[in-house]
Amino acid sequence: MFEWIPAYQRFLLDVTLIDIILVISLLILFQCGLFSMATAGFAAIGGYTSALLVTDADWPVPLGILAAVFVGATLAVSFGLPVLRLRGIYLALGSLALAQVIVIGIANVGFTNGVFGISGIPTEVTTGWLVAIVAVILLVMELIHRSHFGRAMKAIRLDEHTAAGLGINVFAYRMATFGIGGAMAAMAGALEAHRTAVISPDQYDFGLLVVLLTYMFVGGVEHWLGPVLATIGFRILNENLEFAGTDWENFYYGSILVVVMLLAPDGLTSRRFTQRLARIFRRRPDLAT
Amino acid sequence: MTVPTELLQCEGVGRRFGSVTAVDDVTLGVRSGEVLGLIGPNGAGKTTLVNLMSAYLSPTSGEIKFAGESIAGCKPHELARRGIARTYQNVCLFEQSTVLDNVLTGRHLGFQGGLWQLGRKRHREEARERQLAVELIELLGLAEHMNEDVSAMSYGLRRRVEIARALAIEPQLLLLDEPTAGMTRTESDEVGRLIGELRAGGMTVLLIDHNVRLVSETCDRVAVLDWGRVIAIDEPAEVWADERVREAYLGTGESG
Amino acid sequence: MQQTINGLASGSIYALLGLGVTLIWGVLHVLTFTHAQVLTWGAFGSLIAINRGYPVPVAILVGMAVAAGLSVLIDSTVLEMLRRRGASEYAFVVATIGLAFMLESILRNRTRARVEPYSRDGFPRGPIELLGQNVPKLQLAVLATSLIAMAGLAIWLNHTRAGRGMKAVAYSPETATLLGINPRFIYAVAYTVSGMLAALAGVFVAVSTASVSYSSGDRLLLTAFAVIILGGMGSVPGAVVGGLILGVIEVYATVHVSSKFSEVVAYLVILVVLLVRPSGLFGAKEATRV
Amino acid sequence: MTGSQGNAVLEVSDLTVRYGAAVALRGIDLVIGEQEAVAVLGPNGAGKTTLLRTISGLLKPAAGQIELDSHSMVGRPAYRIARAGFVHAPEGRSMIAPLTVTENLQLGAGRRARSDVAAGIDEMIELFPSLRARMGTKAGLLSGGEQQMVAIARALMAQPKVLAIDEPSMGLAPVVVDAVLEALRKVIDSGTSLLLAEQNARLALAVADRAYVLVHGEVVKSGNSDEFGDELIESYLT
Repeated sequence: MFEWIPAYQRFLLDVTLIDIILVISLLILFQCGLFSMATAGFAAIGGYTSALLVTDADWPVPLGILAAVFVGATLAVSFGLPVLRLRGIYLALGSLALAQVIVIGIANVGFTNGVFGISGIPTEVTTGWLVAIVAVILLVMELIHRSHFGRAMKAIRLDEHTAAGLGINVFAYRMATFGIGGAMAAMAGALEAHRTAVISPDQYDFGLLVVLLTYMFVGGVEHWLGPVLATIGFRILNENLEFAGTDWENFYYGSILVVVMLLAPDGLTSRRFTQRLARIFRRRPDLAT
Repeated sequence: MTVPTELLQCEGVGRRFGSVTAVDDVTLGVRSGEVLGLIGPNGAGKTTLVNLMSAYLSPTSGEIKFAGESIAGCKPHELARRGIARTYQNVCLFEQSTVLDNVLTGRHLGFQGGLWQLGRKRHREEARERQLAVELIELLGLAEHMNEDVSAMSYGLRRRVEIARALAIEPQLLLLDEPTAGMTRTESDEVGRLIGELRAGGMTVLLIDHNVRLVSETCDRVAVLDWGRVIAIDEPAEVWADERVREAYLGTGESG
Repeated sequence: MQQTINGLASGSIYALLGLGVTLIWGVLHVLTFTHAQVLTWGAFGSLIAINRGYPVPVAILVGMAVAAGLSVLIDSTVLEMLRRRGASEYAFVVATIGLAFMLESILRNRTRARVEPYSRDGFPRGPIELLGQNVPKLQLAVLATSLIAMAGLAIWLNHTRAGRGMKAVAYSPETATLLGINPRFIYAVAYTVSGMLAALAGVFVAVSTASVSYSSGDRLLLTAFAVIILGGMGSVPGAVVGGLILGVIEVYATVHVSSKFSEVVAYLVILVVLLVRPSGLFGAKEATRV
Repeated sequence: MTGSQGNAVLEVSDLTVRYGAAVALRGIDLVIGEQEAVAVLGPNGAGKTTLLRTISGLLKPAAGQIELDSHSMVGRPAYRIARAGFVHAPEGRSMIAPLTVTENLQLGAGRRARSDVAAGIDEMIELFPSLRARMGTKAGLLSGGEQQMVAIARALMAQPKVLAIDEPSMGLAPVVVDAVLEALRKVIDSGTSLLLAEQNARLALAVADRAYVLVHGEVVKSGNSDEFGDELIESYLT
């Protein structure tokens, strides 16, 4: 379906689509007021679950991915019970500790082949799959956004105590989103494993999380469109920084983050920023006349 | 005369924070259909009592019953579902959202449909809830502010939005924590009239307020709290005449 | 005994790191992702001074000055602009991540990504006998210096005018302003102290490994975060105890379980502590409204 | 109006403050003389707090002049205005809760010498004897009345030229209010000028020499306290 795209561009598209799934898994939690840093851990769980099942137990790839989703959701819910007692920055750092335990654990046990990772994973995941999956996810995100579920999540994010006073079951919402977030991260991990054929623990390190966080916050957390656009934008940007062949790649990347935060502290799609932009553009014609 | 049934009962309710006793052995009933005033100096434990009644806090002693059933172990959202709505002393609105969004969020319990309910059915449900929210907004005289951002609104308007949102859950019992603080005289008179209308419609209301005139005019009975204890509960005129109330709360009458 | 001292020595480095991060969190409610870079820059500052032949104490002071200056520069430019815009704490997270990228990139280019040797000349060397054990003097020196720095910080925070001002600004910048305290000055002081502590840690890390590179600090940022969750965000004694515990745990886990698992054990301990005490060992319970 | 322009400690002229498009204060003129107590009265939302916050530098005026001892304060950061002698005890008493009463008072003392601070604290204990037993207590654990006393004492530690207090009676039992008013009278006698923002007009007029009535951000009436009869108070302030 997407074979007409040149191989390298298709590779970039695939990477971007998987990043989008990861970012959305982070965003859905954040929309419920949960700043969780466990995403990389769940992605690793998903990648290894599917990779091991498919390579060692000869499961078909789709089944392996489904198993990854199931394991991700189950683990997220069972970790969620204790971890969701934490609040704010403690939740962020506690979930980070959780992710570290998972990833370092994988790097140090036998059946995962330790730090060397797994190679020779069947690669059946095509661009078509990824596009379909991302489309479904974004559709669901939009449905949530437009329904009373989205309103309830926003209420929880803005003020969980008041939300509870209006009959919103804060705990149930948070458990559900934690589970969904875990499942999505695990799915992204599995898809990635079946795209590259090789996985190793170090690809799920802190760096991955940092990148995802910047996509989310630069895009803005009010609507899924912001983080999605930011993910695409940063991918294009990264490509061009690389082609510039500069050692200063990270410097430019970092300065873009700083500048964006100074211009739009709540992200590029936040109301505060778009309203400011609107004012600027409305003023333009006045100047011309 | 029949004994009025009590919708909410506090039996020997106490709440300590460390070594501080905020509410001490309070026995108090809110009768069905009445407007009960709760007054007392700041720090007397009024807000703590409301927090206990809405399950934000659990009592360290005693029991609270709503409609005859204990609320022990109840979460705030369950209590909202059972019919208790409240406003907050320091106005807790969802900031950077419109008036309509705030009130619609209060309609959360009214929605039945799942995420997959699509098309006309979903549209109809959304439209129905929106209509209810709009009616409440009009009732509170906020129609012209419907799509304004609450963060930019005045204190008095924000208080009214909060009341509309509390009414949106269609409660049996409404707990109002200082609803007229920060309002002008005309505005608080309007709130008084609204409480009267709600009462006429069968709603039970617990009203905390410092405005003695409002409390006198709108409340069937008044309870006075001092140092966490109920020192008087009776009809307004009787309560104002009580010597202990004059001493603990009214003082020399200057603060009217 | 030997292991405990090893653990305490590396733990005291962690504590120095954690103190810097916890101080900034306590006063500004900002989680500084630049901290590891500040540490590395401080270490390089001292390296340059050592290579030019300055005595070790002077070199350490140079490193501290570099780190403090860098921290204050970050605060008074980018962070001050964010504060003026009323940015959320997440904007600070992203901005400090961006700054960390920039700082690392600069160092990487200046050093051409090489690992530089860090001379141990002038630092205490050889073992000393203590309670029948041979203990490296360097470790004792690290431990002693760190403890002195921490004690100094504790006394300064609790018994001086500046310390009170810092607590006042941390609690309510507006009230502090109305009492004639300049919050921007207090922020600068907090960043100066935090940077100095980071540089001290950076020098110790460099001496212990006899090398320093642009990525020396990378792993340590996570360690610093681990220390402050363990001890409780914003708590000074928490950072000290958290750092020392983490150091000792890592050493014991390496010796008694396996070196591979030492990091996992440390994070597991953090998770367990958080589950028992959701705001760390010394953390104040997060204020809940209502 | 008293024509004490010559020895005015604080002089505010034609002050206008905006929040976005909304005008919060419009053309305010206000004078406080030496040892004078002035009340700013008005219903909630009339702009009393905005006025205090603007004079103390927390808000920037859109137009107008603020002079303290004939020095312009407009554009100065808030901490400098506090050091210059206009000390503002904000609404809600704003204790630094984790610090003790003594430490709160020391904070207020700013750059006074150590021995001088100790003497100042003794004076405050004399002014508010009920604080004596509470000096080592964390300020957050005090009762509302005690906190109000600490807030006033803390502001006085800076030896201000003008002490501005926002709603000192808010939420306090009348008995406690009496003690606070008594202390404020002593403060005036000791030579400090007072600027009092109060909703409760009768209380404020019991201390103040003169008063300004603020409605919707404008001064609608000003004069000596004895000119404010019951009817006048009724018409503007309930």
